[in-house]
Amino acid sequence: MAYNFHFDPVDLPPEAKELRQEVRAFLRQEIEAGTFVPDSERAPFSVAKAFARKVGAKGWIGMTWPKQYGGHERSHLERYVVIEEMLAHRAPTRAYSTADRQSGPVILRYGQQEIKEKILPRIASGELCFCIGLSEPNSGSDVFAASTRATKTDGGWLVNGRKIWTSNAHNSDYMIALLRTSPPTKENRRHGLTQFLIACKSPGITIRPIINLTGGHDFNEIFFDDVFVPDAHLIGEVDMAWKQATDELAYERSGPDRWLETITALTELVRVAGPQPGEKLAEGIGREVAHLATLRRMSASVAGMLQAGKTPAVEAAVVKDLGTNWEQALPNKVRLMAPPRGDSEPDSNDDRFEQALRQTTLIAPKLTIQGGTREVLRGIIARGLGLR
Amino acid sequence: MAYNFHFDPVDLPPEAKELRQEVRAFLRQEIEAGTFVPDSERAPFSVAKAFARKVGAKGWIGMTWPKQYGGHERSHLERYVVIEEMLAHRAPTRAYSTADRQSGPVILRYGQQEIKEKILPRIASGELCFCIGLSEPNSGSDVFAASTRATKTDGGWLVNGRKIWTSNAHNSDYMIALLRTSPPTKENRRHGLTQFLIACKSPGITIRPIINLTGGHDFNEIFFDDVFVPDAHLIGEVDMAWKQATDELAYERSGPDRWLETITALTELVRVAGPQPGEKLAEGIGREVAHLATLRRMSASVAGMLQAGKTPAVEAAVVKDLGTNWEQALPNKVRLMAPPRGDSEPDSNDDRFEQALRQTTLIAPKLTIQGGTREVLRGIIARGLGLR
Amino acid sequence: MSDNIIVDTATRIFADLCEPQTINAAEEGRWPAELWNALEESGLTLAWVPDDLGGAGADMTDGFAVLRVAGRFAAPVPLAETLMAGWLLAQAGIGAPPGPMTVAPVHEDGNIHVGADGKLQGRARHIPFARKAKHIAVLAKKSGAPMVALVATEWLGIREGASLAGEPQDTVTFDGAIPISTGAAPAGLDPVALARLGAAMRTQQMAGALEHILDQSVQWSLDRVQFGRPIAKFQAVQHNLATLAGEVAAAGAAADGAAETIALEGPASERALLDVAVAKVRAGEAASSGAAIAHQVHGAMGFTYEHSLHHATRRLWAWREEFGNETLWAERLGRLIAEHGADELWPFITQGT
Amino acid sequence: MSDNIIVDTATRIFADLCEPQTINAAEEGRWPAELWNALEESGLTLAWVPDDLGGAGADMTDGFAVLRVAGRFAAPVPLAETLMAGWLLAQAGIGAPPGPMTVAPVHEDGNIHVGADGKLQGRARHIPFARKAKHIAVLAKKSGAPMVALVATEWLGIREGASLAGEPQDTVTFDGAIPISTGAAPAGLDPVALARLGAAMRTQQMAGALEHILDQSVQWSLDRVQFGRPIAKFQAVQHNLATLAGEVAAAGAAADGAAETIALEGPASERALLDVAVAKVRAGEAASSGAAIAHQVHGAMGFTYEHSLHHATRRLWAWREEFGNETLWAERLGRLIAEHGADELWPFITQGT
Repeated sequence: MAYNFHFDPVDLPPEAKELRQEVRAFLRQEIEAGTFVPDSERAPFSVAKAFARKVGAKGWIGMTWPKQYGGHERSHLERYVVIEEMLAHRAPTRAYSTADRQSGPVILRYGQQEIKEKILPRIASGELCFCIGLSEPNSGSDVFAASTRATKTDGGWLVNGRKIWTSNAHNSDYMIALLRTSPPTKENRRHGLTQFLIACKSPGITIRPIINLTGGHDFNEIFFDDVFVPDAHLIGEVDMAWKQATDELAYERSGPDRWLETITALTELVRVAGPQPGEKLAEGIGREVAHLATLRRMSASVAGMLQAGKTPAVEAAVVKDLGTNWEQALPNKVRLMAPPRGDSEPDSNDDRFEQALRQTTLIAPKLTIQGGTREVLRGIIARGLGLR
Repeated sequence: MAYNFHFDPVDLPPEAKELRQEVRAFLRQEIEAGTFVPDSERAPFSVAKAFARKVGAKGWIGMTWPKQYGGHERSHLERYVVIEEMLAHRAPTRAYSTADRQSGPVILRYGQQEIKEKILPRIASGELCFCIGLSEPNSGSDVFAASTRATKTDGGWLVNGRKIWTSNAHNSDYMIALLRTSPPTKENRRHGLTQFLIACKSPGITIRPIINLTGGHDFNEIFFDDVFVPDAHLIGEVDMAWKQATDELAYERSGPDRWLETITALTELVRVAGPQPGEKLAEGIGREVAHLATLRRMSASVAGMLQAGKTPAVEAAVVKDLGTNWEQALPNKVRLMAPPRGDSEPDSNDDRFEQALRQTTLIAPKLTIQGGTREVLRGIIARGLGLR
Repeated sequence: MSDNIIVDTATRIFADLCEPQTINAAEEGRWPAELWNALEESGLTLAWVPDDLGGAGADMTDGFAVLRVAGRFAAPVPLAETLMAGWLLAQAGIGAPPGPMTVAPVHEDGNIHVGADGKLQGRARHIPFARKAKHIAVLAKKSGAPMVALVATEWLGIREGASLAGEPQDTVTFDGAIPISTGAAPAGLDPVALARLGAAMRTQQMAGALEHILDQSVQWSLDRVQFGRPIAKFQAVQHNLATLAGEVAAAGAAADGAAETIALEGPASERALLDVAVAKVRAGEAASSGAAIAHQVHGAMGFTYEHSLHHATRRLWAWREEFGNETLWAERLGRLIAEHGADELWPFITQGT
Repeated sequence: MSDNIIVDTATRIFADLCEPQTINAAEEGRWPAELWNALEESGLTLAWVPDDLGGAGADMTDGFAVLRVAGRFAAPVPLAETLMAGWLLAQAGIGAPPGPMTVAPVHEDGNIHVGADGKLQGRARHIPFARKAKHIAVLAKKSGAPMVALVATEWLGIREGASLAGEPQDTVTFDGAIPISTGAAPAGLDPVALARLGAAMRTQQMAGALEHILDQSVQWSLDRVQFGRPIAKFQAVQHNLATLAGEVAAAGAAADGAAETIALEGPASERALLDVAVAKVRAGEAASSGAAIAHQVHGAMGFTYEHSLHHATRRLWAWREEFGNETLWAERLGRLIAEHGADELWPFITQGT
């Protein structure tokens, strides 16, 4: 049977439900205290950094990791609830989210003991910010074409080359980079790449900002010029990164950040609509909420399957494909549903709807590109269906 | 510059505008006289046959062909107007439309003199019905994989094999078939196919009806068992059909039959909506009319370019791709726009809207398959853009 | 009874007795007696009737799971309708008779009355399988109070119609009919709540049919050779099937949500409205886009009557419309969200979980 | 003047003086003086002003064709607005001053009045390039009759705003402003008709921008190598670009229809409503889906500020909203169709041709 992937029913345990209330209370309090305004995209990094420490103090970073490394040994479902509340409140999570979601789990699984002990607790406390060095100028979707190389030297490795599209590198303490240590083999073009932990402040690293079309600075290009990386920073097996790369993606692909990025457009539309919208607007809102609620259920289901020890890799790709396509299309649908706003309307400096619509419209294009393009995801699903 | 295709402005000459009125008057008269009911899909073939002769008598078949072969030497734009009026009135054209659109032009261009003189006037009079023998069980979209073979024999050819999805074969007098006369060459996999004119009543032909999911009979499977085809029925050069196949497609691809197949769903929705529809319904109708009007302009533009001696092959593929996708999606959009119809509604035996919606919903799937699938068309456009 | 036993039983019965020919024959009006009898003997048809009223007394979730299987097989019998009728009768403490049943009304504006003389008045449109049912469970009103009535079909006026799938969909006139029995329905059980249950059931059937067309399309793409290779190897086909897989998964997840909530708290609650609306809207969209992809992948073959693809796709087209289409449910859902307001959107969606 | 000379002139000017850096600088507020001066010297900015009022007296279709080119180059100057202002002034027999202009109002519910004292009253939102314009051509009312007024911008209250493309889009307060000159507008020329002209102009610019992103995307796909070959060789990319090509062609055809009709009979007729509505709806849809495809093909590179793709796509997002978005025009169009009725749908669409 081709239909060989499955979304288990969702059943959040009582502790997750309680935790949700706790997170909400915390966030409401922080918003009221002015710690952040609910606009994660534009918060200054200093705000995000301070927020990370507070979240770390709450025990909400590295939640599922062993206590021995600063983790909290809580369930994936509890972690899921924290993440979706953070996103739904548009909290500034970017100083810790990459480390929490991707870098930390990789170090936990493949890192050397010394590094695990040294780094993981500092991630969990909200102290360290991570970025991921994957894409290169000549390898975008095709990560296995990476050519930035690490050459063995005394006590470590020398890195030379370039990475690009590295989000948040200018704010990060560490990067986990995928580097070429051997040429690919004929049998396996994915052979020869190795993961390393690199301190972003290492001598020989130059970071060039890449401004995006919203005028914001998130992407960077990173130049490596004889950057020394100690042996202890080798993560996993030399040349064998391709074996390590796949497991971790389920964490990354199905999270609420894959369908909540433009939710503010919908929320503000509901505000504009008021309690008794007309037939057209009510229908339009209902249609989008149906997608949102379904995506949420599927996303939570993947968290539950992870908790149950399953490896829902195809399911995660399905959630990301559906989720990013939906969140990408949402601002335009919202625009077309919105009541017309002509000269009879008052001007306003605080037009939350207009602001939300603009911001989400501008970021929409990247949503089906970052972290695995639509094309890559559909390829993964097709493979899951047995087509390739 | 990649944008290397172009739609000329449309300027229908006065004679075409007059002709439109003439055609409308004729059709109204025929409908009033009960010659046909506006429901082309379901008219019995006898009705279609009688209608073909009337249209032939009007001079509206083979309109652009030389008078010497029964044609009328009128412009492509005049022909265009006649065709779109026929379709818009859902007149039963199927006893002559294939011959008028495809088979006649092929015979005119590549047929032998004797055949042109014998066959074309009988097409133009509405006497002859044609079908096209292209697909085979193991070659659907890939027409150049055809394996039904014609072997040279004394005074003609012997045909053996099978054709499938042949529309209207059970009602046709002749078929133009694409047959294998040599194997393909290494350099050119399209080599080795030849076009023939075959009388459908020839000994050795067996026709098996294929009922479609609407319960209707349009498709057939055709078995050839040593069917003799005289030399005079060879069309064009032996083994060289691939050179002949491309030109004629512009005629076929951009016609109003590529975007008017489900128009009745929209028309009946406008009827249900009444003169003062609500906001939602008005918007929905307007959106579809915008597509319809644009498609019509593009389709007429291709007719004008044909008239001007151009070969708008890519433009024709664009019209068909846009047109068939639009007409395929239309019934579902109409369904979702329609006012709800619960228990408060009266029952009716003559619910035109409901009937139109059902019929168009059922036929929709075939619209992006027949006569060149969506995939084939997009490949043609991609080639036109220089991508392959 | 465990989930698995019930579902496995149903799967075995359908696999044995619901062949494509059976479905075609049913469209021509031949009652699939063998299939129906097997379902009835297994107790599946009265799964939602408590033991003490003569039924199997299964969990509602089991019944929903069986409907998923029935949808996968395009079962041409009123299994959903009989389940629903049994449930409705049980709400009023009425035992379920044997044989196929259906329910009325199916529309939210349903308007059937029990007169002072105990006779029914009213007409209901689009009643699935009415002419094949022995009995109809009717949700009516008597002096403004909801009332359930069991009526034998033989006394009713039936105007035959058919769904897009060729299944019976009839207009039933109740005027003057004398119920076999009647009982007061619990407060809150009105045609609106009944339509929610119906919508949740159809959503399960749709999810099953979608799973089936995904299987069928994947298999076809692996078998069908064009341009020298299986069409599964073309990127455009792969992307189409990946998209179909997403729609199938979404419909299934949404359907599960509605089923769980109704099993937990019945169809009358606000949360049932939320989850049923989400499910019928999302599954309806999946039905439309999913059926289109399956047909595109199947090409001309899928448009023939002899290929079985249309058993699933025509049902998907019919079911997306039954018990309220996407437009109707989206509007309900949008009004509910608007009432609660922007700041409650997220808490509202995450309620319960 | 022939079509070609005007269009060729415009193309040459833009190719020389409208580089990506010029467009970025304009977003930072630097006025592209060289570009504007060249356009003005060539007479293009007053193409729609008759000779006797000091303009170039070109055909309206020529002006529309120039806007197509301007859209292709994302020209960061109020060329459309100055053309439109010149046209509006000419309707009232007022000669056009040199320098950049814009028009007000842009909304159908625009509400600017000329008082008994000859002074203006009212406020207009979303006025493109107001702060960069020397003059504004205002369509106002005086005692209920339409009136055109020419006002110098320096006397007006301007609240700065920006479109999604980073172009000026300001709120202008006219209260108490004294016009340089006024003239009666012809009957039928109201904010509704004016918005039609504006919509037709934006549609041309959108069609041009779409042509550009198709070119850009095709070229990028041929140059960009992934998985060992140009991405143009992937079927998914080919299908995306084929779809984009269809959208581009449709937007262009629809835009041409609106331009022809307005050139023939002005913006006030019923047919102008039909053709402008068709154009703005269809081009708006093409803008949304076309820009999405162009970005998908370009990947991360297209999301950067340093790549020029956003010059076109951000303008497409802004323009689809200006002078009425798809929703507004679709509703107008639907009402028009409904008024005429089902049997007139086809004759109505084929009127004129």
